[in-house]
Amino acid sequence: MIVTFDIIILVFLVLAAIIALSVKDLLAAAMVFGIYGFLICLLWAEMGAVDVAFTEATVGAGVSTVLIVATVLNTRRRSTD
Amino acid sequence: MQAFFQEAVIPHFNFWIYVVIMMIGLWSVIAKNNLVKKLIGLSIFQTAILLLYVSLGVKEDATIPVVESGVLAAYKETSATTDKKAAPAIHPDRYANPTPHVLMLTAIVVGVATLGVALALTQMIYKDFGTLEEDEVLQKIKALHEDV
Amino acid sequence: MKAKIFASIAVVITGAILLYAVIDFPDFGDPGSPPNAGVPGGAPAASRYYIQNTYRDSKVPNLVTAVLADYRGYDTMFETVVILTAGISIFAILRVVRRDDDPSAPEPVASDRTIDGDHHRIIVGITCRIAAPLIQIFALYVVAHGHYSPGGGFQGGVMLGASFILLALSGSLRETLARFSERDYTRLAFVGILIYAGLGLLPMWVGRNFLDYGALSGLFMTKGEEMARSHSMLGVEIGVAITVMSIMFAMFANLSTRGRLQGGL
Amino acid sequence: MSEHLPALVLLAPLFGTLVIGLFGLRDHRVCLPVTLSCLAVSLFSAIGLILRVSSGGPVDYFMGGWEEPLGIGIQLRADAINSPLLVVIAIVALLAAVFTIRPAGERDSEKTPYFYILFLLLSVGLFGITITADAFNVFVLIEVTALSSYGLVAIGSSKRCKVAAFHYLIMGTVGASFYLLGVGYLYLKLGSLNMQDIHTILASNENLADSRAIRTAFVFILVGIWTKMAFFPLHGWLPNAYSYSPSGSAAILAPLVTKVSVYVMVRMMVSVFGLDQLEANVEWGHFVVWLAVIAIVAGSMMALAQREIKKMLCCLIIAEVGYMVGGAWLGDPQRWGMTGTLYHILADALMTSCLFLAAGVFAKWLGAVKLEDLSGLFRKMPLAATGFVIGGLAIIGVPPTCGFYSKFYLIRGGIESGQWIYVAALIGSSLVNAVLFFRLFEIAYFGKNPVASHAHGHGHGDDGHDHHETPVVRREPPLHALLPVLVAAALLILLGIFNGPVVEFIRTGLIETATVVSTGR
Repeated sequence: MIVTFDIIILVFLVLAAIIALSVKDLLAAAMVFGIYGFLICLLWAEMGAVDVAFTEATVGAGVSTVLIVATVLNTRRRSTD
Repeated sequence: MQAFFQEAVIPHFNFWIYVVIMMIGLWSVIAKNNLVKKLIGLSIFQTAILLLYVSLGVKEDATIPVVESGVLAAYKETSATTDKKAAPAIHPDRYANPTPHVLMLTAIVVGVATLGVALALTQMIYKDFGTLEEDEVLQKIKALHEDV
Repeated sequence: MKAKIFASIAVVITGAILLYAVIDFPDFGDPGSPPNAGVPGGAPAASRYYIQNTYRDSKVPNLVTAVLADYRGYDTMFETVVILTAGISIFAILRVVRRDDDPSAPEPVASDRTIDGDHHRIIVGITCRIAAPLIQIFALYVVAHGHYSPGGGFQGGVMLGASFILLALSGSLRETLARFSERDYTRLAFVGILIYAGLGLLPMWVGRNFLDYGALSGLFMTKGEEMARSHSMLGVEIGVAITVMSIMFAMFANLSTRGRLQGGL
Repeated sequence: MSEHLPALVLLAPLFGTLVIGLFGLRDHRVCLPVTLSCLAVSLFSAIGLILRVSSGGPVDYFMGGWEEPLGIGIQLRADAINSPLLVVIAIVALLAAVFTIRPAGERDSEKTPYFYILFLLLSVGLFGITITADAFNVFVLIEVTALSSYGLVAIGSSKRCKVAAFHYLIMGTVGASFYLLGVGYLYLKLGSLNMQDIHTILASNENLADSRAIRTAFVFILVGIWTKMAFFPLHGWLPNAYSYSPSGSAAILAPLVTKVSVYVMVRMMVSVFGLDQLEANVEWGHFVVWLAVIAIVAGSMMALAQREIKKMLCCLIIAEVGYMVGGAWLGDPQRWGMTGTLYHILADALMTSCLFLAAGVFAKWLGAVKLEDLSGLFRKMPLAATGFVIGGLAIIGVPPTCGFYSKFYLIRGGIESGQWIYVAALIGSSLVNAVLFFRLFEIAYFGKNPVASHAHGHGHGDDGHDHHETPVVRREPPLHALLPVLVAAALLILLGIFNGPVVEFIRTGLIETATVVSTGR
């Protein structure tokens, strides 16, 4: 556990969450959500939770993003909010 | 003010941020109109809870919860001489707490399962109503109701 | 607008309650906090028991794997069941089956893309075809080596599923389905749970509790109960990996084609 | 084998899903027999558990044999509070399964095996929630239940059921996450997840129980569970989800999911936080009873406004949840309120089952969706109508049905604790129910227009299969649809007649649990 690293990732995490929820292009939102997943994976690794980090890297940053992208491509890309 | 920061914010920094992330997620679940946006918010909401749990298992100066081979060798030596129930040689503060990690593995998997089902529902709603915006879906349902 | 005001009120109230409690939390990184050490004056926390005794009980150095598959194996079984439930729910919601006597069913898509003959995709497609087996081998390593290093059934299973997803994304879904068909993955999803629950059921024959792997030393021909636990954990992780792999690919296949399993992204 | 009964209750349906998954997808004829036999095994195990509990006290079962020290493994525990509920879950699931038998000649759907798999997974989840003694395990099983119920709601072909399922999913996930958050707060203060262990620690440290984190934990667990049980301000998902789902799904979802959530709340109050602890904070109890009163009034008012049978029944569920939450929080020293709640969980599960099964029968064989569609019901289906009437009388609270006795115990608790407003709400709601159902009975008995099966649906999946406008005098549904209704009605009367022993069993067990736990095992 390294506190500086911890704080930096946490700040980026909040930023990524806000961006993912505020962009109007859903494909971009899905991508930023992938970034969010990857950042949180880094955070787990930094906190010593390696198994959780591994799972988050495969599930959170990988499969979840792919599923959202699949849905967005099959529906509509623009959103009003 | 500085005392407050010293006592309440700095040692609990992770816990403050987890509340912030959780509230961002919760706000978008309720307020966002687009169904996919709602689901992204829901996922962020769930990861905030993971952040709480994993932060609980952190110990200062501890390593990852995998026992190293050197420690294992020492452990074998002590346990060979004494009986099985004797005090173990592995120091508990040396490793991060594994319990929250196990719980959160479960929660991550539950999260992706929920997301998958929700996306399937979103696609069906789009197929039936031709839109992903919640207010438009509700309007069309109302129209459907009045037709009958 | 109404939703936004309501959301803001709800968030402010919830956030206030949460922040009200944060002050009461143990310090971040404190080894003596209740989850890490137990309540002062009380019995030591379960996590302390895990760290000290896992190796004695099951000869598994990775504490997370041991707790996941053995001490709290019942949770993990239902976690796998959650994945299965999600997969089945997606089939139930989304899957469109074409029946010959049903005129409303969708027509089969005539132009199903393959990577051959599509110049834009050929480099990506071939590269991913080469990469997929390597990913799968690494995933098998992750499953098998979960006792000694980070990893295990979930991670390995998701990676195995991801290798098929990669094939379907870069090449065509039809070719991937020819290798890993709908019938296969639905069956395998249940086989995985069957391995897990069946392995848990075996100890009940000799009068031990469900999931008490120590009773399986006869089956695995090990000397003590510890190694029997270790081997059973591997079996259980393999079951988890099979289910997770199947359902992850099934989710992608259904979501990317709106349940038709034709065309793809 | 008898020591494995707690595990057997939920392993039987789990292995049933595997059998259906491996063989039933090919051959759909496998599904129903497997479902019925697995649920029968569960039923017998649950009855065996009741017998063991009544002879030898609570039955513990440690998964994986991890018994010592307490809290390292996962514990199952059957006691007087949950073993009757296990039996009722098995019975209701069995009745719903019998109801789903496909009538001869009806087209088989490709999704039939998926329906039965989800059905069995739902019952696995419900059994698991009921019997477990681990706070985190409850979360995992809540998610099993939730995901299978989203599938069951959305499996129909109507457009609206998808939207209803989506809202249900959002609310359900937020609720489950709040529950998880609450468990996290408990864990960070107490370092344990085992309910018994948590309670021992809480009872031994007095200042711990008053700390901010524990209070917040309690609040979040309650709010999460309330969302799951559709307690009044959080009820938004329920009416649409249950009324637009197919009848077979509604017959198991509506009676069980909310009741099991109420049980979780009771379990949290009795075995985790402890009744003594809660009684020390009387103002919380008063506050929740007020909320419950609002829920009862709101549920009854909404029920009055509904024009559709299923919607009306859903609103009644919301009012009934209000009864149970209020009863659990009355806090009278003799525990009549809590006993009444536990008895009412059983009674209400059977009542709702009876009414939803009957509504399913009417929707399927009469095409009746709105209240007026029931006109001439007694001439068309006298037997099914009798079952419906008994269900209605139970929900009004007419002796000798169990509805009367459960209200009797709840009112007794209300009087002993001096919560007059709760008593008034209960009686008022009974009057509203009486108005509602006697209006229905009037339509059904004296209705002028016996031919009412024409354009009615909003795209409902399973109604309106026959549109014969022939004025048939009597057209009972087939036996497999009629039988569950009548069995449920008979059970309502039986449970009412034998209320004495049941209540005695629950109450002694409850008082034992509350005292044994608070003195530290």
